[in-house]
Amino acid sequence: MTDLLYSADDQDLRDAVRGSLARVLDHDRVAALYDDPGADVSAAWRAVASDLGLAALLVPEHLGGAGATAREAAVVAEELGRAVAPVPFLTSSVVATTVLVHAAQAGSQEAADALGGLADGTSTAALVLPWTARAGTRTTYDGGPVRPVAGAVGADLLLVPRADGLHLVPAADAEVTPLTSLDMSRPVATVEVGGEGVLLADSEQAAVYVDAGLVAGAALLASEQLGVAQWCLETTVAYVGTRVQFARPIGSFQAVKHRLADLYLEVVQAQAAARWAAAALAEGDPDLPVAVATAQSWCSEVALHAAEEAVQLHGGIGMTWEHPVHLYLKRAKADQLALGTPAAHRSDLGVLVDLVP
Amino acid sequence: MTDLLYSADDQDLRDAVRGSLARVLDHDRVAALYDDPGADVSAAWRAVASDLGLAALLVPEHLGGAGATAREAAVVAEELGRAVAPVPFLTSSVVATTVLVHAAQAGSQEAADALGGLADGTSTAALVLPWTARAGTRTTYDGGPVRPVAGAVGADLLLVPRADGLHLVPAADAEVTPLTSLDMSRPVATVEVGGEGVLLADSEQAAVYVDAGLVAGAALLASEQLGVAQWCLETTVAYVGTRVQFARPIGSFQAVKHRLADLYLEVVQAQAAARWAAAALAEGDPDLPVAVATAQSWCSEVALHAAEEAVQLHGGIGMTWEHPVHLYLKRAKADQLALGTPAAHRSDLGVLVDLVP
Amino acid sequence: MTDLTEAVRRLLAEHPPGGSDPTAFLGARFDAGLAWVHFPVGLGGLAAPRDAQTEVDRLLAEAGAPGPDPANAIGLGMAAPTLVAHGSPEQQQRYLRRLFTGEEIWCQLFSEPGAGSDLAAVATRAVLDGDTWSVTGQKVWTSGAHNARRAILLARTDVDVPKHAGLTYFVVDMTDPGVDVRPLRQITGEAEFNEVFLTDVRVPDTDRVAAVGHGWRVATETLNNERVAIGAGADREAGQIGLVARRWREDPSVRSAAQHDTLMRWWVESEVTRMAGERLRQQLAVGAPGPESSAMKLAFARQAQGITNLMMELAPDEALEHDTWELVRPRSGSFLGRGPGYRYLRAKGNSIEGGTSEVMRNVVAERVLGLPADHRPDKGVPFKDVPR
Amino acid sequence: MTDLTEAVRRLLAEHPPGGSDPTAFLGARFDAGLAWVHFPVGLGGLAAPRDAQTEVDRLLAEAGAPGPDPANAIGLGMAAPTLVAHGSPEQQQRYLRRLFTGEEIWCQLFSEPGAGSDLAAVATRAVLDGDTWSVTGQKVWTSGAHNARRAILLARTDVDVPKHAGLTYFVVDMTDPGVDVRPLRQITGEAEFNEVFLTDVRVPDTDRVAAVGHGWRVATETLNNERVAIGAGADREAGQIGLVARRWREDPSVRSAAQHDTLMRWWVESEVTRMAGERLRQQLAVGAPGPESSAMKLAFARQAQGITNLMMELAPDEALEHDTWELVRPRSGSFLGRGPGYRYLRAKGNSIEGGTSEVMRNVVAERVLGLPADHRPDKGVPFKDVPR
Repeated sequence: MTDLLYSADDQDLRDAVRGSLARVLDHDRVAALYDDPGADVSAAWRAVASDLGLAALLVPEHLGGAGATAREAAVVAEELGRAVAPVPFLTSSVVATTVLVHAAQAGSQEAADALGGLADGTSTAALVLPWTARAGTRTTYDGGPVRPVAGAVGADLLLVPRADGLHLVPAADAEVTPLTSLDMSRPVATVEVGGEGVLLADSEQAAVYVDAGLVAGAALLASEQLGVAQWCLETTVAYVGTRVQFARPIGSFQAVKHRLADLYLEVVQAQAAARWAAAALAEGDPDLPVAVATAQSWCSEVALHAAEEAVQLHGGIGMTWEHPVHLYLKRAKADQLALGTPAAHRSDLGVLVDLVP
Repeated sequence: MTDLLYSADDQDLRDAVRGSLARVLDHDRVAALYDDPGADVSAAWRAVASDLGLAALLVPEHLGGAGATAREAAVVAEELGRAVAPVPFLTSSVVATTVLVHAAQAGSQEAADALGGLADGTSTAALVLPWTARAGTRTTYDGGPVRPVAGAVGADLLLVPRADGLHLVPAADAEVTPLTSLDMSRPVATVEVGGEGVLLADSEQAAVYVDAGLVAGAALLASEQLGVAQWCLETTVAYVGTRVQFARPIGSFQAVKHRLADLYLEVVQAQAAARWAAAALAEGDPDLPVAVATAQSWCSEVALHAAEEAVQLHGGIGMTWEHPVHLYLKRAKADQLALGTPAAHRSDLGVLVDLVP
Repeated sequence: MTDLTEAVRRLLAEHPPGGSDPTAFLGARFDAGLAWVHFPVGLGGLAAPRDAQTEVDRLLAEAGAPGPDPANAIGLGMAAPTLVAHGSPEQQQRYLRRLFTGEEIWCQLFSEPGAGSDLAAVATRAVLDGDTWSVTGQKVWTSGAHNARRAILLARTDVDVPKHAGLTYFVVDMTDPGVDVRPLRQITGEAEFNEVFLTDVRVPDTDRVAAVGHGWRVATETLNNERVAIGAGADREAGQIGLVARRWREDPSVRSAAQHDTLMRWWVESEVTRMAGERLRQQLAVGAPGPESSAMKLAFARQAQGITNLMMELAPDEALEHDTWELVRPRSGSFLGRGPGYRYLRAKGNSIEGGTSEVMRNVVAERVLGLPADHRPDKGVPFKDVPR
Repeated sequence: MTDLTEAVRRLLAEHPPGGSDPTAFLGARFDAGLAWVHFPVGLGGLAAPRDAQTEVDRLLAEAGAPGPDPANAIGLGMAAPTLVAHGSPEQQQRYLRRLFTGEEIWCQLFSEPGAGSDLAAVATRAVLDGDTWSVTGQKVWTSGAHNARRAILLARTDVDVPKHAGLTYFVVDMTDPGVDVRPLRQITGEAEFNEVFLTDVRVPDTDRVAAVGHGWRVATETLNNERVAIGAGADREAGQIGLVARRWREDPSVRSAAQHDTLMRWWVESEVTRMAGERLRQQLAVGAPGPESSAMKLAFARQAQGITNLMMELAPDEALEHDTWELVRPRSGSFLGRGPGYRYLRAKGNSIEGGTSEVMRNVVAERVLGLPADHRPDKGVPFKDVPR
């Protein structure tokens, strides 16, 4: 059985990401994005990508990257979820990077060149598909505006899976119109691609690479969701331990306790599922599609449940803009819909494990 | 909007049924049926059918019945559910009677004759279809053994919907083999019909009459389920109010309270749903199929949930044979499967209200 | 019913809705006793059965008559019945008509930062100074305070008795200079509610409702009225389920085989809740509102949250977008308006506002089912000695 | 691992499973330190890492070696680790080997009619008389008592201290004339459990485990061991989900489009629970069992109940029948055997036996999450003064 624990290095990595984010980001900065989508949060991405070099994690060493595995990327995703960080790690450093690594390893010099910039954090890339896409659904960009695309706002490069193959297009050759988004910490946009860019792969390869990118994204999204869920659970446990009503901390009421115990169990399961998906991705395990569909089905629901319970158990304060829990609710809901809804993943899973309707 | 309340007469009827059953039936007698399916519980049916004349409720006066409506029959069904009474009211006095009334009103003298015996409680009848059948599924008896048929054990007459029409067959001309049943208070059997009996209706009419019988059964099963749920809720509320653990009545623990509050709400909704179905049946409301599918979907789940919560909140004692709650769990589970599962009714409902997959 | 129908006909004849100023029409309706038919004659009613109102409302709506201002829901649903039950004749005369016509919008100064679920822990003090009370404290979750001319207030008049016993109920003039209303932004981005800071607000003793120390009982009745209002009957598919159902019928792209059973479960639950509400309404027609209505509020919140969630899952691309995060101050809350994301977020409040679902479950368990009380360390303890 | 593999090889060579009497083989296995490899040398172990056992068990199973008697689950999973941790050297020598070989089956005398969830409220009295204890009381839910030669017992030795402090842990000889075992019939019809009436049962002080008054701490460890045992790893689809999944694959008649998503939800939940169990096992390999395992027990019960319920709905005709209601006394419980109705009913016990799900949630909330304790009126109160 694959190792589902964290290594000592994983813990160091976690501490580094958490400490670094704490210095440059707080909830007020994230909340400000809802009123001013252009608010400057670039320090967070600089800290993650340039200072810690985490944008390079999934880029092999011979392509100028850190040659780490999905296990480490998953730890980063957890911490980014926990901080509801407005950075393009998942869209650029996981999804787009995975697509480009495949192209580069098949010999595309343009892909390799693009990865250099992605790895050192000087540029970011986005895959031009609706953010709800999932592997195996074979969507292509057929011209015209496509929405909602995540990671496109502020991206330098766009990966465009057209009918004839995968194109790498400079963002300058496309029109990217930011949309008011449910989750403004990962804003979506309408993208209309004008230029042809360069062809990285033919249509058959493109489908494989894009699916690989979507699978990697879905696998590590589970870890982001775990981070969201853990923040919500821990914050709520702390709150109910101190909030007094009826002359008792509300966390001493059994109904509150039991709900949090149930949520704890869900999070324990989510952690196992997320680690399994990350390990399967890292190891190229043939069980990867099952692990991803399972983890996405579970972790999507758990993150949302955790955020919903956090709002409810914070009572009135949880309904206010001033408390950060709403940032997590919006992220959790957007994450649930991202890269395939839980129901869609369960439907995929039915095929994978030979349980069809 | 139709009247969803109980009339003063309904209350009198309820008191009469409850009082009468209390005199002739107790939980030990019902439990005894699990060890000895032949144990004599005929006093219960005598009380209901002969003494109170309730087998005649749904038989029109001109056919020798009481000419009551489904509203009154629903009150009886509630009380029978509450007592988990081993009587063929639902199978004979509702389902079979409804089928026969349709045939008799279309002119069948044999049906009218049969109703006479049913109404005065001297005989009972059963519809020879699996007890999971529901309206619109057009099942017929095509020879050979059919199982599990409810109400057939001890029945005098069998209603057999063959391909060529509806036949009335004396039980003596069929082989009825009792099965060990999940719910021994409504045992099911394998039935193999030998004789042809008399033809009551051609195949087209038969389908209409049988569907009417199944609809009436499903409508009033909801009231039986309501009675089951109410007994479970009330018994559990009483138990947790007195059972002391940790030096407190366990009903003072908030998690227990909240679960019972949620269950109460479900029962309130079940009561409204059951009354609606009964009223719609009584009034021949065109909304009847919607009311029945809705009530069956809801009340089936509520009765089961109530029984399951009753077992759990009784703790160890709820798992013992000596406490009657298991009789209700078995009835609730069997009732959930009877006359269409909740999922099947929701599927029907999708068609009825134009919400198809 | 014939008398009422006749009264409606006469009102419409004397004040044709098309030609009347809405305020004038509503005033005439009040005077005709058709505002709340079950209220006493002279106070907007005709001492008729409570459930006759439905028919009156229907007839007036059919005739195109203007209805009362939805922004005054607190006034109409809570303040008015409280004033009728507990107000002095002078208060009733002074407030009810202008409340009904909408000339005076009302809000409710109950909840506080430290008194949410535990509403009886209200700490806002009211101190009698001659024949005038001085009120100081902080209230929160006050919907419509920015539009309101008057408020119902729950304040502490005695800290030496246990919490429930030291509360008194008042009517407050929101134009008092000691009243400071600040918008309270919600997770939807809008500010439907307010924080209200009260600093030496002057309330004449004639604006006290019921006796000193009776505030809790009066407020509880007020809240029960709110809960009944929330649980009122409606047409099939009138709520959130209708939005999803219509979309499902009209737009094949949102139909999901995997979610069909879930959709139907919510349809069933919505419908049985509607029937339970109707049954409650039929019972209320012959009795008084009781704590059973707390259970209906639970159902309403559960469904609103579950169904708005489902809607987003059925149209995920659409749900990743949002209409606006702008801080607006709506005149009244909307559960069914705007986009799916707004409805999803707004529905989260349904299990908090007007009594959390947790408190509602306690109420059902203890008051309806009669389960034994949980441990209350503040029971019988003077308010000033209770840890907060 | 090589040493262990070698030890297994040697055991199999010296005692070829085919040619050995199972008891003799298990005795040799014990002597080889392969019973519980993490136990000390001489007590059935080799002081090896706990997780090495899995590989040993696998190798032995592959070689067709007989395993310990499943009817002795209490002895193997609870009594043995407790004796190793807290028993005297003499107790360890006397009991462990015959426990492992199955020559002596063990049962657990913990729960009482008045001490279920509140296990520390045990009222069975043990009074010291010279060097022998006299034990009198009533125990319940004792699985396997009718097969058992010995029992672990929790009894009250002091009523003048609070409940947790007055308990002591003993080993009881079930052949003592004061022991009366009566079958306790369950809702499944069978009697897997018993009531055990103890009347002046004589227990030598040498059969006391740990100090007088330390019983609660020892019993809690025992229960944690039980919960870990319940949460042990398994293959994909090993539990209830496997029965439904195989049926779904093989029998088109049970496939329901409406229930497909529900089936997949349970598949996912079963699989993430398996992974969580595996992760816990990996953690335990380097640490001690903690209260986290309580959460796994919750998951196990939830799934067993939900999935057995689904199975009945998928095959309703079949589910209306039942195999038998006969009162049988099985040697050990079976969650996966017999028909769907049996499994459904038996699963109801999963959230009660070995600690109710309610108690497990309390444990998780207070011991894992650190939430404040609920009100405990008996806290610090001498047992004799606690209302019961």
